[in-house]
This record gives sequence, structure tokens and C-alpha cells, in this order.
Amino acid sequence: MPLPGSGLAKGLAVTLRTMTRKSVTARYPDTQPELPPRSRGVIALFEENCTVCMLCARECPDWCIYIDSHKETSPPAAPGGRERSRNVLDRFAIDFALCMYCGICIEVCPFDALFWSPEFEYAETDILDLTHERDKLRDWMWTVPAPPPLDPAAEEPKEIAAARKAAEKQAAQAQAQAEAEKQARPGDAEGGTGEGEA
Amino acid sequence: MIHSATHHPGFLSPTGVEITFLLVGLATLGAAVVTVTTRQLVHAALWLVVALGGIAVEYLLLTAEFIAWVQVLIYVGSVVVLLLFGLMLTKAPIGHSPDADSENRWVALAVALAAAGTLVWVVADAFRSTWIDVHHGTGQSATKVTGSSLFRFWVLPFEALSVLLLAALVGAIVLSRRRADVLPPAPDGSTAPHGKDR
Amino acid sequence: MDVTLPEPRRLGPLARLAPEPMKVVLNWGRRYSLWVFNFGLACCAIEFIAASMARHDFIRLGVIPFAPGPRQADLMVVSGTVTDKMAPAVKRLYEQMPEPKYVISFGACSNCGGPYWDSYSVTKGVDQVIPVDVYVPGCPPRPEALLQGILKLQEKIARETLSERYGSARPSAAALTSGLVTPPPPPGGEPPAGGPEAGER
Amino acid sequence: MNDTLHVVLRLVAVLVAFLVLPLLVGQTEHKVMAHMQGRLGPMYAGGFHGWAQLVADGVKFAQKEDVVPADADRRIFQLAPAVALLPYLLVLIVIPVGPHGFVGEAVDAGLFFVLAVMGVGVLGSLMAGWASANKFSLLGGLRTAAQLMAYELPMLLAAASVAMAAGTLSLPGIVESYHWWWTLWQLMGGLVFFTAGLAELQRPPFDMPVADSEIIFGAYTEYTGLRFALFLLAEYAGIVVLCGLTTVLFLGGWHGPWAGSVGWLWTLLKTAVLAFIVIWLRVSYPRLREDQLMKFAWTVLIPISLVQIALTGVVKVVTS
Repeated sequence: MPLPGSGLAKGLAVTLRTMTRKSVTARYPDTQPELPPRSRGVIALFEENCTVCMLCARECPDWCIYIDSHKETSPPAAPGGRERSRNVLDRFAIDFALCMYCGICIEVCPFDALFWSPEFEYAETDILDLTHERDKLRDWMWTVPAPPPLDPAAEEPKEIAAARKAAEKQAAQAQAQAEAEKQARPGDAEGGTGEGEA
Repeated sequence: MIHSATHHPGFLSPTGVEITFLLVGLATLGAAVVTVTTRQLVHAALWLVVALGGIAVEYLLLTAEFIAWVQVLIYVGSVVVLLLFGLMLTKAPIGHSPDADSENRWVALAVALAAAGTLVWVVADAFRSTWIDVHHGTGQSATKVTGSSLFRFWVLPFEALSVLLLAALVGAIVLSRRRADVLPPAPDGSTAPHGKDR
Repeated sequence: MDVTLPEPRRLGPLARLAPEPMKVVLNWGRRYSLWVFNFGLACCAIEFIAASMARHDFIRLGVIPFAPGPRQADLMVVSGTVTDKMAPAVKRLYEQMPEPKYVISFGACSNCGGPYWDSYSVTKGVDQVIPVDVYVPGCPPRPEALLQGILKLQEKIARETLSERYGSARPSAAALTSGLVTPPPPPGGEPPAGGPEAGER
Repeated sequence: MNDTLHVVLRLVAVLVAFLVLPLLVGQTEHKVMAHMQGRLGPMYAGGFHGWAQLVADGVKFAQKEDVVPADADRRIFQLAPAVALLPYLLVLIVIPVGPHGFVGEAVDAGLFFVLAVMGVGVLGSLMAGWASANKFSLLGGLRTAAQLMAYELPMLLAAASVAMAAGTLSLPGIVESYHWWWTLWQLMGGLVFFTAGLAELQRPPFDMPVADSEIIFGAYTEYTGLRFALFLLAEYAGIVVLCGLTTVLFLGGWHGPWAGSVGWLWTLLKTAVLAFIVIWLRVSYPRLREDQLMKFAWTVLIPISLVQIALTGVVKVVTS
């Protein structure tokens, strides 16, 4: 049987030891938190990339994205040709009171117009202000961090791989052509390794 | 402390202490009357606190400091708390208690008057014209005098009282314990009440 | 569900009779002593608890989580999905708080229903039941977002005067939300019978 | 005339101490509790490390709405905080701080006065518990009453032991006759007194009457604003009083090096250390259960205090 009061002594020792140590508190308003990469704070809009395809609005589980657009026609490039029409964005708004931060809109955007920003400081005193219109969404764009570097052994990003493949192919073709001009000898157009296989 | 004064100060030139004594006495009496006449049970208990406190003040005015504090400690601090505990345990209602009136008012009044008359008569008869000079600011002596007189002249009644209290204590314990032969023993060996008993 | 706001005379005598420089002191006191009362209803409550723990520690800002019940609280943080079944309890506890009292709506669900905005059983925002001072967005918000919401509330308290807060200028919660639910005009073209007031039962 | 001024000055000093010391204890509790939990505690109120947190609390409580429940017993409900608070003010008057009459007012039977008046303070909680017309308050009141009756006895017995040792009931007298070895001689009594005092103040781990997570602060459930603040002030004033009393009775009050000139500092220092222990216990120890509490009082504290009285008697007879 343990000595009576030994549990109490142990507890007192723990609290006293904690008191002499540095506290773990992050002092938020004075120092900003170190947010992990890919933090889901707020959604930013890069509207030059937006084609008003409406995929994001349709895929949003909460229906918190509002998009208005109108069709503009531009005159044909050559006389007698057909008029070209395109959608022009009138309104792009996200209701952050409703948003559930699932990120599906960002996933589905085929033209990379939506981005995660880690900013979280946008509490409002009026709920209507939580519907961020396109200018505000645009402002969030400047807070979007560069994508974090890949892990050392990670697969190469697809677009880079594709671009490199194209460049290599071009180079090989050019080389092959040049060599074919000198003498009819086969070139090694395959490149060194099989890296960048998609 | 007690000695007959050679010169009688007289009743017609009261000092400040005497006036205070009288006023506190009247207040105490008033509180006591309210205690027995109010229809609200808890209010009665609280008025009893006022009455007992008034008596303590009277003791103080008579320089019986020790007795005064014992009065507060035992009566206000313990007896009334016990009383309130009982009242709250039986869920004394807020507002009028319908069963607070035992309809013995006149009998009670007669008994109270008789008791008061007896007490006044006994005290008046015992002291008659003896003038007790209370020493104001005697400091150390009051407690000492009380203690020495208690354990020198009054030790027999004191011990008799403590035996009485002890008997009451033992009796209370005996009464509150359930008889083991009536009840089946509880699983843990104690005589905790079972469903049949309630 | 209409909210009747209390008359200014319900405030303590100090708050009513204080001269102007005194008001700065009074506002300062209210600002840094927000005894908080957590109405935790769902996952957001976990973030609230995180904000009260050692790492974020909102006691630094004077938000004291010691209030045992609504009677001692100044700030109610509604964190989580308010269902129609829970809404009367929210309102009742809000009404049990003594004036001046503040409400922070924490997270998408209590802001406007969040992911459950289409559910038959979910209240579309706690502001349909009680007036809300600060809305914190997020699903759930970070603990720091709650801290920022509290800072926002503190700035608001520092600016306010109680007579304005309890004057007639403040619209009721029902009035705030009534415009959102106007029925579509009937095909005949005549305006609906209730009009915009239909929201205020 | 000079005497009157003297008395008034002393009383004003006591009043100031009564208003300042509980706030100091409260602020220390905020900070100590925070650091014991690895936090920082209040940082913003008043600027430097949140020193004005309790001032802000006071300012806020003063402007809160004063709610009296409709079914409550109005008068008693409103009177209760004063009944809870005033006894501690009275007790503070008689606690000696330093030698040569450094005390608000020396009372002959000071020890009895202190214990008697502190018992009255609990009436405030009982009144509040009953008058609130709330079942949680009523439970809190019941628990308060039961706890008071259980712990008053060991406290009295422990105090009686010191009075026997010193041969006087006067608080300055007890400190005058203190010797350093008394602390060891009266150690058991001191522990019993301090523990029972904690229970009477309803401080953790003996805070079942106000258990916020089970009966919503017990008797104070319905209190708002200033009245609630008065109850809180009473609790912290109670800590000051209990620590001061334990210092005076068991730790030799102003005794220490250079007691003649800085004796008052010794008293305050010892009181502060005890107050720290009160806070420390709150942070470290969980709340007891009601039956554990009662069992602790009747089967541990009272026997120990009786043994202490016997020991005191034996030593007293042997040494005299």
C-alpha cells in the first residue's frame, strides 16, 4: 500500500515542475502562427484564369459559390467570318459563412483559377460581409504561398514532365535531323532513362 | 467582578452603554417575536439568528466577551446552520408554509409568558439591589475569570452536563442505527438499507 | 423566434448614469473581462476547447472560461450545428445571461447552417434565434481564428456605447433574416399577402 | 479625539487590506495556475502581464444586469452576499500583523471571535442556496451546511490545541508566546487547521458545495454581476484570512530575523506562502467526492486533532 498522501505529493511535484518550465503558449495576436503547408484558410480567385465554366459552383456541396456572367461576342477576325463569343465574369462570390472548406472547387477547377490561402483572420461583425466578392477574393490571391517543394523522392509534377518530354523530343528530333543530314545513321531518340513516364 | 457598590448610580441617569443595552434588547425581543410569528419557516430561522446575535451583543455590552463569542460560535454558527440544514433538507418552501402554524398560539403565549415571568422573577429576586460593576476594557481577565469560575465553582454541573450530552450522543447513535437482526445483511457486510426497508 | 431585446433600464446603475470619460473605463472593463460560456454543439467545440487550452490560452485576452453557468457569463460562443430542437435551449440560455452580453457564432454551422443548410432539422444560423456580434468563418475555424474573432469583438466593445446598443437602432434578428426568405411572386402578379414582414412572426 | 482618529486610521488600513489582498491572491492564482498548466494567463488587461485583470473583472461586474429570479425570496437573495462577505472583514480586523500592537483591534478572546465570526459567513451561502429557488443552489446549500458542520469541529479542536499551548485566547498573545519548536509540536494541529479551513472556504479539493461541473457553482448559480463578485471576493478574502490565521497560530506570525523592525513583513510573507499552497492544491488535486469528504473529516481530521490536543496537554504538563 502506498504511503497516504504520496499521490498528492506526486501531483504537487508535477505542477511545480511545469511552473518552472517555459509555457507552451503561442502568443497569437503578437506573433503569427506557423501554419503547416496547404493550410485551408480562405479560397483565393485568380480571375484571369477563370473561364466561367461553372464547374466549381456545380461541384460545391454547399452551393456557396455564386457566379454571374454574360456572353460577349467579338467581331470576326476576318470579314465574313463567324462571330466569336465568350463568357465574361460578372460576379464571383464565395459565401464563407457557408463554405465547408472541402476544397472540391479548387480540385475541379480545370484552369487553376482557385487557390488555397492560409489566411484565417476574416471574422466579421455582419454575416453579409462574409460573402467575399471577386475583388476581395482577388486580394486573397496575393497571400497564396508558393507551392511547397516536393519530397526528394517524389514523382515529378505532370506538367513539368510533359514539358520536359516535349522539349526532349524536340531536341532529339532536331539532333536526328541534323545527323540524318550528315549521314544516314540512326539516332538514340529515346533519351538516357525512362524518367518522367506518366 | 461582582460586588455591591457602596454608592448606587441610580436608574435615572443612564449611561450610553445602558441605552445601547436597552435598544439592543428591544431589537432582540422584536426579532424573537417575529421568529415565532412569521409564517415563513426559513425566515423564522434567520430571525432567530438576529435574536441570538442580539443576545451576543448584550453579552458583549456586559463585557462577557468570551460568552458572547461562544454564543455566536455555538448558536449562530452551528445550531442555526443545523436548523437551516434540516429546513432545506425538507424543502422548506419559499413564501408561506401552510403547515407552519401549529394552532397552539395561545398556549404557546401562555407558556412563554410564564417562562419569562419566572426568569425575571428569579433574576430580580436573586440580585435585588446588588449593583454589578462591569469593568470595561479589562482585557485579559474576562476569559480567565470565566474559565476559573467554571472549573472551580461550577465544575460539578459542568461535568454533569457533559455526561448528559454524552448520553444524548450515544442515544442518538443507538437510535439511528438499524437493528441488524431485522434486516438481511448487505453484500458488503454492512447493514445498509434495502428496498424492503424503505 | 422573434427576439425581444431588453430595455436599457435593465442595466446596472453604474452603466446608466456614468459620465462620458467613465464610459471609456467601463468599456475597458467589459472588453477585458469576457467570462465565456461555451455552447458546444459539434466538432467546432473541439476547436473552442483547443483555444482555451495551454497552447492558445484565450485567458491572455481576458476571456475567462470559469463561468459555471449563463448567469455569470458575458460572452456566449455558439460552436457547432444548431438544430431546431436545440435552438430553444440556446435562446433560453442566452436569455439567462445578464446584460450586457455578447455572442460569437463560431464556425459555418452556427453562422448559417454550414454543410447542413439544406437539412430539415438544422437551424439556418444561430442568428435566427439570438443576436450575434461576431461571426467566425471556418469549418471548423482554427483556434487562432477564434482569437481573432475575440479581438474583433473587443474592438467593437471598445467603440460602443451601451445606450446605442440597447436603443431602438439595433434590428432584431428576425428583421435581419426576413429579407432572405421572401416567397416568389405568384403568377397572377399581385404581391404576396405577408410581404417582407412575413418573416417576423 | 486623537484616539478616535487612531482607531479610524487602523480601520481604514484594514479596509484597504481587505480590498487589496484578495485581489492580489486572485491575480496570483490566475498567473500561478496558468504557469502550472504551461499557459501564460491574463496578458492584455492593463498592459504589463495583465496585472489589471481583476480590476477589469470588477469594472465589468459592476455594470452587469442585476438578475433576481422571479421565484426567489428577494430580500434574502439580495442580502446573502453581504452576510457572506462581512464576517471576513471583521476577522481581518483582529489578525495581528506585527509586534507592538500592529493589529486593527486587539480582542481578548480573539481566537474564539475569529472562529465564531467565520462560521457566520457560511450563513450567507446557506441563505443564497435556499433563496435562489433553484435546485442546484439548494444542493449547494445543503452541501455547504453539511461540510461546515463536519469541518468546524476539527478546526476548533486544532485551534484549541494552540490556545492550550499558549495559555491564552488572544491572537497577539499566542504569537508572543511562540517558540520555534512549536511548529513541530503543533504540526498535526496546523495541518488539520489548514485543511479544515480549506474545506470551510470550499476551496478545491473540498469544493463540492460549489462544484461547477456538477451543480453549477452551487449556491451561487443564480447570482449575477456585483453580488456574484461579492461572493468571489468573500472566497478570496477567506483565503487571506485562513492563511493569516494559520500563520498567526502555527507559524509564529511575525517571528523571524529582525522581527522588531520588519515583523509585519514576516507575517505577510508567511501568509503569501500559504496562499500559494492553497492555489497549488487547487491546480494539483481533483475534487473529492461528497462521501470521501465526510469520511476524511470524521475518520482522519478529528482523530488527529484529538491526538494533537492530548500531545499538547502532555507536553504542557511536562514542561511546566
